[in-house]
Amino acid sequence: MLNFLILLIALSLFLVLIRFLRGPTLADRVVAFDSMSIITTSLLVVLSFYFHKSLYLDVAFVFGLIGFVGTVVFAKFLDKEL
Amino acid sequence: MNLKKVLPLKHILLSILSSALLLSVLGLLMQVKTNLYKNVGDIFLNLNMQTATANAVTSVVTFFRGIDTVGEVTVLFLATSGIALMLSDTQRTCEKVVKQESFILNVGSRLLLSVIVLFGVYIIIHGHLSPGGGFQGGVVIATAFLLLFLANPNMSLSHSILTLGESLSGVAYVLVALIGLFKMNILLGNFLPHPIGEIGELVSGGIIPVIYILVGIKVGSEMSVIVEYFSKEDYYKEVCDA
Amino acid sequence: MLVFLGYILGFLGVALFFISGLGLLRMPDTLTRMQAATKASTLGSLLVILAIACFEPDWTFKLIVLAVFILITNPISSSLLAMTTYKRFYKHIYNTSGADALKGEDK
Amino acid sequence: MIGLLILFTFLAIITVALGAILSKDITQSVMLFMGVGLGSVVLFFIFQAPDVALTEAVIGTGLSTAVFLLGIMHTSQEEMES
Repeated sequence: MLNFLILLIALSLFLVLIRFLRGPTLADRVVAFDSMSIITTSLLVVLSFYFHKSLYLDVAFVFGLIGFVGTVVFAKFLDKEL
Repeated sequence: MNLKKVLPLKHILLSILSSALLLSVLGLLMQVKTNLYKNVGDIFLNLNMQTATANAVTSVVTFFRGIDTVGEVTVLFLATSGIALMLSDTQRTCEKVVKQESFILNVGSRLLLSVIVLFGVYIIIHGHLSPGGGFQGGVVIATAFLLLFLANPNMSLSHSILTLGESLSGVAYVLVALIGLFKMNILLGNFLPHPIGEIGELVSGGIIPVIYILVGIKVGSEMSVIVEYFSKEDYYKEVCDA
Repeated sequence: MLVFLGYILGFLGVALFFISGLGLLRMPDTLTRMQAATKASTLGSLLVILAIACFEPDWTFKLIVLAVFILITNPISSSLLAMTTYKRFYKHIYNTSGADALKGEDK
Repeated sequence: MIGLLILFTFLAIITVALGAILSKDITQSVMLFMGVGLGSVVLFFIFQAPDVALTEAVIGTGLSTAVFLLGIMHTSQEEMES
């Protein structure tokens, strides 16, 4: 059952990845990356439950706190390039 | 037909030498595969009882490869001084103009700054128990300052405090290594009492938390200086042009 | 019982992830794609984290802190990105309601 | 089931890295490089190396992107002037 959950998360990551690869403009790719980082955070949480180690949650913490800095930098870059 | 004209002596010697080198390297690789390949990890894991941390990776990084950290810190210091040399020659005499910034980013960065710094400190002081350590925690703290600079660019860090912390932590790291050398006859020897640690005990592992705290201070201050130089120059140039 | 609730919440969250991926793939415009992607995936990640908290009640404190982090950080990046995309593409948006709250903004 | 996830992540990393190499625009290449970092975080995590995953998450998606983009901003200004 848990395997099925992980596989479904990977399937939705695949859908986002297609947009990330195809996205015609930079803004599309940034949106796709933002969505991908959120989905990856929950994938890491599920995987750390799969391995039964609570220490592994630190990586998910880092993604939750730091993952949006890249998006913010890209947003500032798009703003400046205008 | 002279062989010497077709193939000069130099080329023959070079080819013989290179093939001998190749063969010896191949032989070494075969030897490694048969003799050493299975044993290195086992040796380190058995020695882990001596170093007494809950985390075997940490003991490998801080003890058996502890001397590498000095080199890494030196590389980081050279990179910082190079960036400072390249980017710091803008005139800072122009008057400061407060730029219009996004309200949400401003409030959010102020809210998140303390949380991210706290999380970096958590990563640093739990380095001997959990994944993470000085380098990662220092970079997390620098990321918090990057967020602050993105929110309001006319903010500035106090360089004297950063330089003081960086140099003091570097000196203290070398001192800790030398005390280990004099007391235990090993560089970075664990001279503090270190009973065998378990996950969840914060005060354990002897000098490993001390080393990680020192490395964290050094990496955090250096990375903050790098981030500040990178995000500052653009702002000053724009203001001077206008 | 708690495990059963956890599976329900987890599959609900994964369904939201799937919806967000589908919307990101099928929507015609950048702003509509953002609309589909960010909200659904934020709620989905919260539901999945809640599901793991149901599976393993010892981790509840850590997971709640993680959920709060996601709730704080995610709207910041999304709103900044939406603002920038609007400034860039607002001429091409088909506007029927006539309302434009960001019209007076500079740049 | 985890093997399937590993295979998917491998293929995703290779595809995104090819996209990063072949892309014409340099900022889009930076974006795709961030995708490579995200995929490798998942891969390191599945192979139970959370130390490496944490380092990659902090540096690959946060700081290196900022340094790349700020560097691109500075250099493109100088190219326009000359």
